Amino acid sequence: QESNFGPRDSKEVYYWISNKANLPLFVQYDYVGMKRVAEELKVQVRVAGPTDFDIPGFIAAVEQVCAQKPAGVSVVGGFDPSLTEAVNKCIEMGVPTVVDDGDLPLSKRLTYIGTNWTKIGEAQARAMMAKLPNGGKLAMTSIINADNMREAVKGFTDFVGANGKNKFKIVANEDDNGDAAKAAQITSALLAANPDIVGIAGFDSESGAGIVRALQEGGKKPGEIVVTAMEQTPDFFKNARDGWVEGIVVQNRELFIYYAVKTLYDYNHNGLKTSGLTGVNGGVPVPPTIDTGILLVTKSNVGKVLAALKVM
Amino acid sequence: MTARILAQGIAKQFPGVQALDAVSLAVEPGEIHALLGENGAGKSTLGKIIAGVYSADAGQVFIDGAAVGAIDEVEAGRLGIGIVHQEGSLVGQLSIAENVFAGRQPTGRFGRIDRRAMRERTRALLADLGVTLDPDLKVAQLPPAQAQVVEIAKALSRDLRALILDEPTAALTLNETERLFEVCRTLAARGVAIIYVSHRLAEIFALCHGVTVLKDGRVTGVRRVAETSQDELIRLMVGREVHFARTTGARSFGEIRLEARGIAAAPFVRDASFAVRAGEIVCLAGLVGAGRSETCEAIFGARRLAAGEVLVRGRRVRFGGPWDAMAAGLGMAPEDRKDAGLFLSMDVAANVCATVLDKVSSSGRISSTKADALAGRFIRELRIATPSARHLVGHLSGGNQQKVLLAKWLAMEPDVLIVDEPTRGVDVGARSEIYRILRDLASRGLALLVVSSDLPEVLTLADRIVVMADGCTVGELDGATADEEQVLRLATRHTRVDALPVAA
Amino acid sequence: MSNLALEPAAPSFRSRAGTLPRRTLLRLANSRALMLFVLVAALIAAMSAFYPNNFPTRYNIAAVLLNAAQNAILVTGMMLLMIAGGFDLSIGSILALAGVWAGVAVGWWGWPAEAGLLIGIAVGGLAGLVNGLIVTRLGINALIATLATLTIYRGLTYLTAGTGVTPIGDAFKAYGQSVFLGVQTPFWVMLAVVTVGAWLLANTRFFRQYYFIGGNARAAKLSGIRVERLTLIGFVIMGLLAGLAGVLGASRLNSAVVSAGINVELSVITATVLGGASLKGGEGTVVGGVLGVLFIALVQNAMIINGIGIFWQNIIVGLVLLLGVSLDRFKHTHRG
Amino acid sequence: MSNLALEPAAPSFRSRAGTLPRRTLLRLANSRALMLFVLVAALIAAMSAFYPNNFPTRYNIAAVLLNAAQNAILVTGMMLLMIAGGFDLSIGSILALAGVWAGVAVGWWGWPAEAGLLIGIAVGGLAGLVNGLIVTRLGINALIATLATLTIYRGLTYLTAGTGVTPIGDAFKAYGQSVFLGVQTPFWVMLAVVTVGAWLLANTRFFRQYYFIGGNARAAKLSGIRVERLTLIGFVIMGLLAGLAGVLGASRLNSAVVSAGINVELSVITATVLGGASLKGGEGTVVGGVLGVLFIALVQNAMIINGIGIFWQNIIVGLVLLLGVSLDRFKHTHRG
Ligand SMILES: Nc1ncnc2c1ncn2[C@@H]1O[C@H](COP(=O)(O)OP(=O)(O)OP(=O)(O)O)[C@@H](O)[C@H]1O
Ligand SMILES: Nc1ncnc2c1ncn2[C@@H]1O[C@H](COP(=O)(O)OP(=O)(O)OP(=O)(O)O)[C@@H](O)[C@H]1O
Ligand SMILES: [Mg+2]
Ligand SMILES: [Mg+2]
Repeated sequence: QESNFGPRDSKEVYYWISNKANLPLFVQYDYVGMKRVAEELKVQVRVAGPTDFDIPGFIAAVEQVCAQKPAGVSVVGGFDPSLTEAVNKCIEMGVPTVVDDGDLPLSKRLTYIGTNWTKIGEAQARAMMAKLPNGGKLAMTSIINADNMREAVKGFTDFVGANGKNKFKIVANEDDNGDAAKAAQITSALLAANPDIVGIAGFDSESGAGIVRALQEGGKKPGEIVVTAMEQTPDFFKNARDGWVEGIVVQNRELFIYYAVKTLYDYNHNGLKTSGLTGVNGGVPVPPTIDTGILLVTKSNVGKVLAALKVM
Repeated sequence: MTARILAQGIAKQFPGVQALDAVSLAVEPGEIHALLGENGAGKSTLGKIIAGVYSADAGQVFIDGAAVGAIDEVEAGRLGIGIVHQEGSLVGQLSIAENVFAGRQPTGRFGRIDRRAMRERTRALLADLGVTLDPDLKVAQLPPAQAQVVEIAKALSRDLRALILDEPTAALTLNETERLFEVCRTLAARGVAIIYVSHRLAEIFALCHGVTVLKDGRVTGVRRVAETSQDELIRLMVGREVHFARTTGARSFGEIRLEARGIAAAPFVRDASFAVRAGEIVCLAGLVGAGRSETCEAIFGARRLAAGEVLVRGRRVRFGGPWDAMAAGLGMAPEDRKDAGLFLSMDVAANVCATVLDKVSSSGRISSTKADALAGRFIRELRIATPSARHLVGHLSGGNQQKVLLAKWLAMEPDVLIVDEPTRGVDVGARSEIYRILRDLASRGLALLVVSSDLPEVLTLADRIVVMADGCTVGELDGATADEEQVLRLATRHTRVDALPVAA
Repeated sequence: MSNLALEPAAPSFRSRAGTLPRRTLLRLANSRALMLFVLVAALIAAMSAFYPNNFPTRYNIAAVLLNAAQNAILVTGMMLLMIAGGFDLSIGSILALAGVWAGVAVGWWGWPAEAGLLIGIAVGGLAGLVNGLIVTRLGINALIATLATLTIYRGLTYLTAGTGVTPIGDAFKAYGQSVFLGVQTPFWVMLAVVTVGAWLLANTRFFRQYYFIGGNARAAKLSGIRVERLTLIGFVIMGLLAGLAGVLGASRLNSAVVSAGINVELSVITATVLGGASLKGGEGTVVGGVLGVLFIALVQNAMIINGIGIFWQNIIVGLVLLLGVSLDRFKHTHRG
Repeated sequence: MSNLALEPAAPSFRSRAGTLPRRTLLRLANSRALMLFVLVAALIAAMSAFYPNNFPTRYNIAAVLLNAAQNAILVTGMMLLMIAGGFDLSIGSILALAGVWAGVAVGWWGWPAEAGLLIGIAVGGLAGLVNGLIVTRLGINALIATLATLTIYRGLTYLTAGTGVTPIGDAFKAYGQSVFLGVQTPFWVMLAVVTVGAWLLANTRFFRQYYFIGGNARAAKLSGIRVERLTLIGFVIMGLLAGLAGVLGASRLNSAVVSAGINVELSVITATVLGGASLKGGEGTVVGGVLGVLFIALVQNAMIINGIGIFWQNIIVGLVLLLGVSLDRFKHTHRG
């Protein structure tokens, strides 16, 4: 497995730093964008960070990478606000630093590239409610202590509160710890606790697979309980085709690091000055956020996705 | 006739110690052969080499004339070599029956352990040794003497060609010792060769045919028991004369230092009363399980008092733990030196200083100079055979460990010292040394309470003998005039709580 | 503090009054296993009484059992190791490694499902063998040895297939998803493993030796028990069982996940200790360990059915754990 | 397997030949600490030679030392507990709880920064006290007791402030962010803790008692050492240090995070064992433990600078760990 991309002899090195840096989700999507941009710009892009959930290790990696004075750093920010100071330190040391996937709004990062997790929550809520005109009990599962998940949970909850009136009731917000087997266990218990539950939303990449498995094991029919989830493996999209999942939120993850490195590269090389307020550092060309947008995959558009991914 | 066991030119080195150096030993079938020597002479090491626990650096072992190569415990067992280890090989959490058949349990269908057969055979083996115990009892619940019997039963549970007994009687009382001798004679009559290690010379003369004496890892003599004398053996072992003299005449004692009044402590002590005066050696005698050790622990604050009171210098005390007892001037050397007495993975100096950390430190800081000086003093005074004060206690021979245990408590300089089995596993030379030290301490005004299951020892040491039976003190005897029979009669007399002649 | 623990409750052969079931009952008495059995029964009874429509349903019970299967398989091996005074922290990584190898063999190379299962289990056994060799040959203690292999095996898992393998294949998933008597295969496999394991450990001479090793390794060695060899075998068995759990999990989800089994060692050791094992070794039964797994699984299920907020769930699990181990401690103190 | 470990290297009252530095050197000799010291020195030399522009820079060294600070503080307490034959798995949760309490006090209630620091440390001490009471009074073994409080304290952390507190405040963050001689405060605090801890453990009568407890708890008790009380104190010290690490971390990051310290117990125990402690107790030194932390931190730093792919990092860390503990094992075998 490759985790350093681009020409070896390039002196210009960019880093992408994350917790769980080799999460399959990252390998599957983010690494693709990384490879692409490295080859395109003829720079090196390297992966760094702990391979497990280890915030101190993550912070240590950020600080130590910045101590090498690389050409630029992109930090995956969704895990924890405590990364703010580490990012600030990089900026103070003169290392161009951006944040991707989940934001660190209080940090001095040049920009945030990624999706709006509140919107992800809203999108799932919208898809779910559209399918359930009569309302009913809903439940959520995610990684409870990840910052971006909290945003999604809030987006979902607020949207249901604002638009569901008295028809919907959120009965549970559980922690599956990013583990499909745990998500399955929780879903089974949720079904038992609420035999009349109508919808379950999963916010981390492993939630959906676990929810669907538990429904199948629990003797449910496709669509009997409305499920919304995040993208996982290409294979997971089949669940949208087969009716097990009503909506799958796709983040265009390949774009995160692609635009992160491009932005950093531009910051380093392009002489363009902007006069707008967005110009930090004397007007360099960096917008404060770059939203890569989300795509909701449903039964109606899943065919194209499956064809594009070459999944049978 | 070829020797059953023949060891030739055995050498074995441990870091810093040449434990054995060109040692040879021959034992005929049917012979009970004594192996004698001071603590650390290498007896256990030789036994372990024959039983496959250690491999020799040089030399060769022959069984019935056939050379045995590098073997381990399993192979030794297959060759019919049984061994009773000095330090025990029992697992406390498991039952007697399982321990006896460790790894060799009789099995039935599908390899299933046949518990019934195992129990029955254990019962029979124990009965041979004159003990009735429930084979399902956990070994941890047994007092040391009974555990020792189980240990012996375990060695006897195989088909034996040769048996090595490494100080089997150190924890036994007379009765069981007699039974063990009978079993040994029966085995010998069947042609089993027995190597018998003991520090009790009387036993050698009662039981053995031949004797080999070791000193510092070398053979200093091989004799027929019938043709030698105690004095000769001692000379071979120690290199000088050693005599045991009984305490003579009435000495004058000081005030009462320690007094127990009607002590009861769970689960076996019911009613123990006695007093120890300054300068006096009181021996607590009795049979196994009489509750002497528990009485001592209760006095020392290591066991909860259920009833009764303890007085130190006439003042009633309530100890929350051994630390309180120590603050009041009490010390106690426990009987089980491995489990309760020593820190085997620490060195001699650390062990000696364990009770007196404040003495070897100045303003809260440990001083290695003081610690070394203290340890050095006791190494000299008690003649502890150790390469240095830095040697791990776990690597010392049993007798030397016992001396370290004593040193640890002598270092504390208590007013009242309780010593539980002071010479278990100690050689004759060291034993007379320990007696001398204990007497010396007493003459300097220390009050001594000695628990001993060794009757000659009791008679040698005691100014006064307090006998316990069944958790109660049942009588007192004058140390200068008492004889074995009197003590035994008191100890074995069936007593009921309400009919006790409690000592004044 | 391990050396401060009160007296252990090692199993022993009680008197043989009465018939087989009665003897078994007697053996359970006075043990952690019985305590857990009572707790489990009480929890089931209470939940069934308060939530007759939620708890005792076919699907819920099946789900609880199915989800407990992985840990129950692992606890069988862990109990063996802990009885011998050891343990294995690398089981979560072994599980993932085995699953991924099975996934790669079947999903990528197109091998038959059975070959995938076997290769996964074999990989587990091999990993266990390596653990055992490090512990017995290099003399490195089990804690640090298996902590090291925990990260090494996880690393190998990523190297083998960074993205995991999804889907693996229909023939393969049949082994984890087919239903028998209302519950899926992994449960039945678990039942077989646990039953055989419990019987072997309680009754055979070979496995009985592990109690000696844990009780006192030196004494065991002097008694002619081949401590090192048995320890090695213990690690291999643990590895095989972790491999089995790994392939079953992969088969159930039809997906070999590289992050499978992260932190599973802690929950397995928790269940093992709850079930009567101790770090000192020499005590514990498979039945106890499995009841420990079941108890924790039921508590988790009960909390969700009760609708207890996730923040409180942590606290309750912790308290229940303390309760579970302190009940019979209490009894011990009274015995003296 | 703990009871199979070879002979331990228990500390002793060494002779005091020569001057202070010479004595220190002698004490190091033949010990895990020396081995680690050599490894650390070798690693530093090699990295400085190969990466003169990356490794021995002010920023890099400062970053390594700062990041090692938390674990080095924790390892000091863990070493004390492990010497006494215990350990504490709940330190990560205590750390988070302490940080969150400090954060809430300062960030939400507007208390002065100093009060926040003190309350955080006090919360840590209290959590340690509870651990100690469970272990010594209820007689529950340290493994299960602190596993239970691990989840309980984490639950309490969530309940106190579900989302954490960010930012806490400028006065507060000054304690963790101000720079002295090029390195931030937490490093200097760590240096003080470690130096004092090492000195106390090596030299004072009071702390020397912990070696005896770990060596043989029963014999220690009969030698007049207050085993239970000292164990309790050990847990409180561990708690206070975890609290200190927690508030320092919160102050350094100006953020009290509910997920702080997750899994930290494993890395701390790894460093402690690497530094010479064993599960059996009775051995180890603070210097060894701190060198263990430093060694692991340097290896990780070296891997970042080397640009070693993350897929290989796990494997390398595991192998290095095995290497670190096996070097002196090797020596042992030759001695015995
Ligand atoms: N495992 C070991 N490691 C280091 N030294 C040892 C070891 N075993 C024995 N020794 C040393 O070897 C010598 C012989 O010991 P051994 O146990 O054979 O003596 P012994 O004659 O049985 O003494 P005792 O009468 O006290 O039992 C002693 O000096 C002892 O310290
Ligand atoms: N019948 C018995 N069953 C179980 N345990 C017993 C029995 N008799 C004695 N014990 C154990 O023996 C101890 C009580 O005997 P204790 O050691 O105090 O007697 P003692 O007179 O000092 O005998 P010893 O000669 O063994 O030192 C306790 O630890 C107790 O557990
Ligand atoms: Mg001996
Ligand atoms: Mg006794």
